[in-house]
Amino acid sequence: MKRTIPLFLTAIGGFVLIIAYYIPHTQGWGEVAAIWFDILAAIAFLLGGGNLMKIHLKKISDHKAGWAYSVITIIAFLATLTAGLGKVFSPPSMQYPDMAWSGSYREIGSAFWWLFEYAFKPLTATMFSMLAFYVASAAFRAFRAKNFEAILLLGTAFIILLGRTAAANWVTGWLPESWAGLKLENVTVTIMQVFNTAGNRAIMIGIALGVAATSLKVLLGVDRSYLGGGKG
Amino acid sequence: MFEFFQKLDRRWIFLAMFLAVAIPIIIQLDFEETPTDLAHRVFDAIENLPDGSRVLLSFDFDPASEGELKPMATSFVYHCAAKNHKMYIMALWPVGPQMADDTIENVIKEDFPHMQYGHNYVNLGYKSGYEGVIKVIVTNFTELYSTDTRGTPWNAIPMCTGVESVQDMDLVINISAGYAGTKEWVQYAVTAYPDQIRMVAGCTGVQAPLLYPYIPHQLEGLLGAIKGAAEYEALVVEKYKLEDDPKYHEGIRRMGPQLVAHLLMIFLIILGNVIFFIEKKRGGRR
Amino acid sequence: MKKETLIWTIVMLLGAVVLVLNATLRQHGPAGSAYVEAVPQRFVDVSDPGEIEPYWISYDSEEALDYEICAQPFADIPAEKREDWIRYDQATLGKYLEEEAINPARNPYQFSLSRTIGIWIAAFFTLFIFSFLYKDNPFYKIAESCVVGVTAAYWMVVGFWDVIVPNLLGKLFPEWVKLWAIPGLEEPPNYWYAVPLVLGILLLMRLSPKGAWISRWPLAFVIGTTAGMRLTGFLHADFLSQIRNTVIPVIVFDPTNGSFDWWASLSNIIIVVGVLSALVYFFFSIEHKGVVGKTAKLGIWFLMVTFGAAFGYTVMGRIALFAIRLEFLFDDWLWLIDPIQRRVPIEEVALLWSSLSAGFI
Amino acid sequence: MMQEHTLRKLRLLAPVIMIAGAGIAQAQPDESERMVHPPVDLTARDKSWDGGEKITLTWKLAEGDPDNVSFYRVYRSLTVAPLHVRELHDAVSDLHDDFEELDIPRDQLQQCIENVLQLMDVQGIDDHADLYEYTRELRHARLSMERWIQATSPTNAETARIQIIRDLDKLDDAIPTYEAQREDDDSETSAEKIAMMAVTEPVLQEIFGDDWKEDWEERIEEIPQDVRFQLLEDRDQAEEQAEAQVARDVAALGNQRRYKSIEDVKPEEWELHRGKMSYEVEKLDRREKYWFKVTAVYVEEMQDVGEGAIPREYESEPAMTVAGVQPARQWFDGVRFPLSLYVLIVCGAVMIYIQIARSGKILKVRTIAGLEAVDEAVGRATEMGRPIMFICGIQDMNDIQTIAGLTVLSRVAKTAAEYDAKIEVPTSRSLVMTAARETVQAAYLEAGRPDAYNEDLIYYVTDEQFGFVAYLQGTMAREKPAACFYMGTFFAESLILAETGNSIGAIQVAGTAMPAQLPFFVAACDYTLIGEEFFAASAYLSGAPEQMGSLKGQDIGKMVVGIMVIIGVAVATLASVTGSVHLNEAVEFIRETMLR
Repeated sequence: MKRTIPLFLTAIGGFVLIIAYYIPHTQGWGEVAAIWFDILAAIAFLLGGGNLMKIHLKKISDHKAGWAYSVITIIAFLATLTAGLGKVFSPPSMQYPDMAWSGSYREIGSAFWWLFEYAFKPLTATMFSMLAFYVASAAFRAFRAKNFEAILLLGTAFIILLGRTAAANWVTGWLPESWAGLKLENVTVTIMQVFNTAGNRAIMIGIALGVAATSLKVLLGVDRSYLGGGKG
Repeated sequence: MFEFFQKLDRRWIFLAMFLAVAIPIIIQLDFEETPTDLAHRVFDAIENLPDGSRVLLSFDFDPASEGELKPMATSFVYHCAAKNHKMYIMALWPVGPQMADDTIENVIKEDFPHMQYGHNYVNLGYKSGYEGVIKVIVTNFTELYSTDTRGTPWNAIPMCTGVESVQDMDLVINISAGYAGTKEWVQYAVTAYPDQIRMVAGCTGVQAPLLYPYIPHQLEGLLGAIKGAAEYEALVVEKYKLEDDPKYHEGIRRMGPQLVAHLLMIFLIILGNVIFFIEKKRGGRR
Repeated sequence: MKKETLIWTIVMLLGAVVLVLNATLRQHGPAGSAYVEAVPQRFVDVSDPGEIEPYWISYDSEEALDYEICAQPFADIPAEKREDWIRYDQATLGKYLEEEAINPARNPYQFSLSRTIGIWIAAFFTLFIFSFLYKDNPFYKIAESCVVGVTAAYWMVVGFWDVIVPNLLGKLFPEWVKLWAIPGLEEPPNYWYAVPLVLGILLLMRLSPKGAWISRWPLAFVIGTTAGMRLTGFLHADFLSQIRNTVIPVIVFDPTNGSFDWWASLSNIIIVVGVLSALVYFFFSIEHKGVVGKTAKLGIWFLMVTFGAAFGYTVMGRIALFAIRLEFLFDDWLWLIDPIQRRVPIEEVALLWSSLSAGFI
Repeated sequence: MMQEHTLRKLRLLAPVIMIAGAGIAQAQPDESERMVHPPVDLTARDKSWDGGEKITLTWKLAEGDPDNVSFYRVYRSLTVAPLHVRELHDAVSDLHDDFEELDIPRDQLQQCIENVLQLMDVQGIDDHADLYEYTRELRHARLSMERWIQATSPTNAETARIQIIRDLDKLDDAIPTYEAQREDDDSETSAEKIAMMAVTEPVLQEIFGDDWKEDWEERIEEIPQDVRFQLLEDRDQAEEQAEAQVARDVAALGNQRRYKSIEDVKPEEWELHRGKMSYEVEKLDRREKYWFKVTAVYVEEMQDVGEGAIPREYESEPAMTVAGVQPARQWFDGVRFPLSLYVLIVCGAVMIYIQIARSGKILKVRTIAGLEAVDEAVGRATEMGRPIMFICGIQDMNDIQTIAGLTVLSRVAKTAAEYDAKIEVPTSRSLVMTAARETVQAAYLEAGRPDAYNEDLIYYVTDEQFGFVAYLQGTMAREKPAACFYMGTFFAESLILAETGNSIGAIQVAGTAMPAQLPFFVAACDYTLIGEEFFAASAYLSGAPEQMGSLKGQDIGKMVVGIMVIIGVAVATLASVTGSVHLNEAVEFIRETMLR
C-alpha cells in the first residue's frame, strides 16, 4: 500500500499528461501542472528552510568547529526573511497608496532591495566571476595535445578565442578578399554553424531519447529508487 | 625554470589573469570593432521596422550575467527608443524586472525623457513558469499578465489595448542568460508561429553555441557574449552619433580586457603544451 | 606559518592605509560614497464621497489639475485623503555637485549613508570571495555564511510573494488577498488550486515521524507529471525538430543562377555526416569495433570540436563577468576610474596618487 | 440630431468611397493599362484534426502567373468577435499617426481624434456607458476629416491624402463591425442611443431651457407626467426604428461582407508547377463563420525610387468563397499525429525490450568508460576514510536530469553503504532534498544497513545557484572529499566545482545532459558521462536486466533517426538535383508533416 499508491500516482500523472498533449482541449494541462509544481516547490521551502535552521542551530548549540559562522548564516537568513516577508521600508503601490502592503517587495529603497543590491548581487556575481580564473587554470592544465581528440578540442578553442577578439584582425586581416573565408572571424562562424551544429544536434537527439526512456522507466515503475524504503 | 612551470602553482595563473584584466581596465584600453554579419542582422531587424512598431523585450537574466548582457540591454533599449518603437518589457527570470528598471532608468529616463510609461514602454514584470509562460502568452497575454508591475490592469495601459498575444508584436528581442531563455523562446514561440513571430536575441557566451543551429530561420540574428554586444554597440553608436556618450560604449570598453585575457589564455594553452611535449621527450629518453 | 601571517598582516594594514587615504584625500567626501535624488511622492484620493472604492492619483501629475481637491496646498488636504513618502532614486556625485553649485539650498540630490555602507559592504564581500583563490580563509567563510543565509531567504521571499500569494492564495481566496496584498485582483476563486494545497500539506507531513510515508504521494505526483511532460516535450522539441533540420540536400544549387554551390553542399554534407556519426557513438548495443568503431571515432571528433567551440565561447563570458566586478571595485568603490563620467574630473585620482607617492618618499 | 443617422448611412454608402476612389484613382491614373487575371476555384475547408483555429484555402493560380502576378492577397471576412476592438483601435491610431506625421496644426479635428483615443485608452471601448460619447467623437472626427480632405489645396502631398483615405477606409470597415457586435450583444447600439437622445433632447431643452444638460437628471421629476409618458413612448419608438435600421445595415453588411487582407502569399516553385496553391489561415475563432477572398496582385517594379513613393499595385478581381466556413475543434490534434507515432515507436521499443529482458534473455551492451569509475571512486573514499560528495544538479524535481541523478545516487549510496563510506548530499532545492533522503534511505535499507543512514548528511543549502556553489566550494576545500559525483543539470558552476575538486585531488565523475557544460566536465573531471550516456548510466549501474532493455529501446530510436535522416537527405538531394515537382512535394511532406 505504501508503495503502490505512489507508483499509481506517478503513472496516472504521467500518462494523463502524455495523452493530454494530443488532445486540443487538454493541451493546457501541462502548464497547469507546471504552476502546481511551483506552488508545491514554494511550500517545500518550509522543509528546506526548516532544515537549514535546524542544522545551523545544532552546530551552534553543539559548539562545533566554526559555529560562529553558523550564527552569521542564521542572522543573514532571518534578516532577509523578515525584510522580504514584511516588506520593510517598501512603499505602497502608486495605485493604492493607502494600502501599506500593496507595493512590490523589491521596490528600490526597501530593506529587501538593499540586501539584494549590496549582498546578494555582489556575492553571487563575484562567485560567478571566479570562473575567469578557473577557466584559465583549466586551460593550462587540461588542454594538452595528448591525442587527436584533445588536439581537436584545444585547436577549436584556440581559433574561437582568437577569432572572437580584435586579435583576429592582426592574425589574418592581411588575407585578400578572395580568401575571406579563411579569415579567423569567418572560420569561427563556420565552425559554429557547421561543426558545432552537427555535434549539438546529435547530443540533443541522444538526450531526447535518454529523457524519453528515463521518463518511461519512471512511469512504468521500473525505476523507483526515489520512492524510498520498503520492498514492494 | 622548467621545474617551476611544470609544477606551476595555479595561483600564479590566477594572478596573471587578474593583471590581464585589471590593467586594461585601469588604463582604459579599447579597440575598434568591426561588426560581423550576425550583429548586422540584429541591427537591421530593429532598424528596418517602421517607426513605432511593437517590440517585446524579454529580460531573462540576472545580475550574475550583467557583465555580458547589460551592454546589450542598454543598446537594445536605446535603439528601440531612438526608433520610437513601443517597448513591452517582460521577464522569465525573477530578477529580470529589476534589470529592466535599471536600463529604463539609465536609457529612457535620461536620454528620452519625453517617453511616457504606458504609452511608449511598459514593464510587464516577471511571471513564474519558465517556458510555460511563453506557451501561454504566444496566444494570450492577459491570461498571465492581468496587470503590469505597477498593478495597472492590462486594459488600462494605453499601449496594451489591442495587444492580444506575442503574435501581435513586430519583433521579439530576448536577452538571455540561460534557462528559460532564447532556446525556449525559439522552441515555443518562433517554432510554433514561424510566420507571425520574428525574433533576435542577445545571449551569454555559454549559450551561443547552442543557438547557432537556429540561425537564420528561427532566429534572425544573435549577439553572442560581450563581443556581440560590442559589435552591435558599434553599429548603434555609428548610426545615432553616440561617440561622446560613454554609457553606450560599455561593451566596446570591455573588449580591451577581453583581448588581453584571451591572449593570456592562448599563451597558457601553448605553455601547457610546451611543458607537455618536453615532459614527453624527457620521459621518452629515460 | 608565522612568517606568512606577518606578511598578510602587513598587506592588510597597507591596504587599510590606502583605503583611508583614498577616502580622506578626496575633495568631495570619501571614495565609495553613494548619492541619491529625493523624489517626493504625493498622492490624493479624488473619489467622490459616495464612492466605495477610493481613486488615488498623483498630486503632481497633470491629471490632478482636473480635480478641485488638488487645487489647495498638499498639506491642507484632509489627512485621510492624502498619502506621501519620499522615493530615493540612484544619482551620481556629478549631479549632486552640479546642483550644489546652482541651488545649494534646495538640492534634491543628497548623500546616502545607507547606500554608501552598502557599497563598502559589497566591495568587501567581493574581496572576501576572491580571497578564496589564494586559499580558504575566515573572510571567505564569512562571505560564504552570508551568501547562504541571504540567498536561501531571498528565494523563500520570492516564492512567497510571487507564487504562494498570487497563484495559491489569490486563486483560492481572491477576496481576502485583494484586501491586503493585491488590491487590483479581480478573479473568481478557482478551487482546482486546492489540489496543490493539499499536496503541499501532505508533503509537510514529513515533519511528523509517522506521516513520512504519505509525503511520498506529492513527490510521486511531481515525478510522474514531470516524466509525462518531458517525454513528449523532448521528443517533440529536440528529437523531431532536430531531425527535421537535418533533412537537407547534400548537393545544392545556387537559386539565383542555378550553378553548383560547392560551399553550401560541403557544409550540408559535413552536418549530415557529423550528426549520424556522433549518433553512432551513442549506440549502446554494439561494441565500438570495426566500421562502427571508426564511425564512432569520427563522431567523437565532431563532439570534441563542439566542446572546443563551446569552451572558447564560454571563456568570453567569464572574463566579461570578472571585468565587471573589477569595474565595480575601481569605479564605484575606489573611484580610480570613471568610464561613464559620473563624477567630477579625474584629476582627483592624480592628486591621490601624487600624495600617496609623496607619502612613500 | 437625425443628421447623425443620415451621416451613418452616408458613411456606409457613397461619398467617402467616392472620395477614396478618387484619391486612389489619382495615384494610379492608368489602372486600365494592365489587367491581372484573378485566381479561380477558391475553396475553403476546415483543417481537420486541429484545435479549431485553422482553415485551409486552396485555389488555382491565376492565368499569367508568375510573370503577371507578384503575389496573392488573402482576405478574410471580418468577424464580430473580439477582434473588432483591435481593428477599431488600430484604425483610429493610424489616423492619429497620419496627423502627427503630416504636421497638421492641432485644430479641432485632431483634438477630436485625440479625445477618441483617450476615451478608448482610459475606459477601454468595451464600456457601454461611453459608447455614445465615443461614437459621437468619432463621427465628428470623420466629418471634419472629410471636409479637410476636400478643402485642402492640391499642394498637399498626394501620398498623404491617399494614406488618409486608406485609413479612413479602414475605419469604415471597423465601425459597422463594431456596431454589429453590439447588436449581437443585444445591448443598446450607439445608433439606438443616438436616436433616443434625438427625441429626448428637444423636449428637455424646451422644459429646462438651454442649459438643460446641467441638471436634467435631478430635475427629471419636474417634467409633467403626460409629457414624460409621451417622451418614453417616443423614445421606444425611436429605438425600435433605429434598431430596424441597424438590422438593415447589418444585413447590408452581410451582402457586401467586409473583408480585411490578412497576408500576401507567393506560391512555392512546385506549386507553380502544379498550378494550384493552398494557404492555411490561422488564429481563427471556432465560434465564428468565415468567408474568404483571394486576389492576384501585380506590383510594378519602380524605376526611380523617390522618397515616399508608393509602388503601383494592380489587383485582380477576387475569387470568393460562397458559403461560410466554421473552424472546428477535433478531439485529436492531427499535427501531432506523427509525433504520437514516434512516441509509440520509441516507448514501444523500450517496453518490448524490457519485456524480453524480463523473460530471461541476456541483452548485450557496450561498456561505458565512466561507469567502472563509480565503484572505484567509492572504494577509494573508503580507503582514505574521507567522505563522498554527491550533487544531483541545481534544478528542481521538475527536471528529468535531477531524477536521473537520483537514480545514480541510489546506486552510489548502496555501494557506499556496503563499503561503510560516508556520503554527503547537499541539495539546492527542498524537494530534491526530500527525494534524495528517500533514495538514500532506500539504498541503505537495500544494502542491509538501515542503521547507518544519517538523514542530516542530506541537506538543503540554498536555491540560489551561486550561493550553493559558494557553499560547496568552501565545504570541498575544508572536508576534502575523496570522490565527487556531479550528476544532474549543471550550469556555470560546473567548472567551479570541477576545478575545486581537482585542486583537492578528488576523483571526479560527472554526468550531465547540458551540452554547454560538457566541455568543462570533460576538461576537468576524471570521467564524464556525455548526454545520453548519463541517462543510460542508471540502467548500467543497476545491473538489472530489465533496465538494459531500455538501452536497446533507445538504440531503436536512434535507428529511426538514421533512417529518417538518410531517406530525407536522399529525397532532398534528388529534389535539388532534378528540380522535380513531386520530389519537392515529398520533401515538403517529410519536413512539414512527418517531422512536425
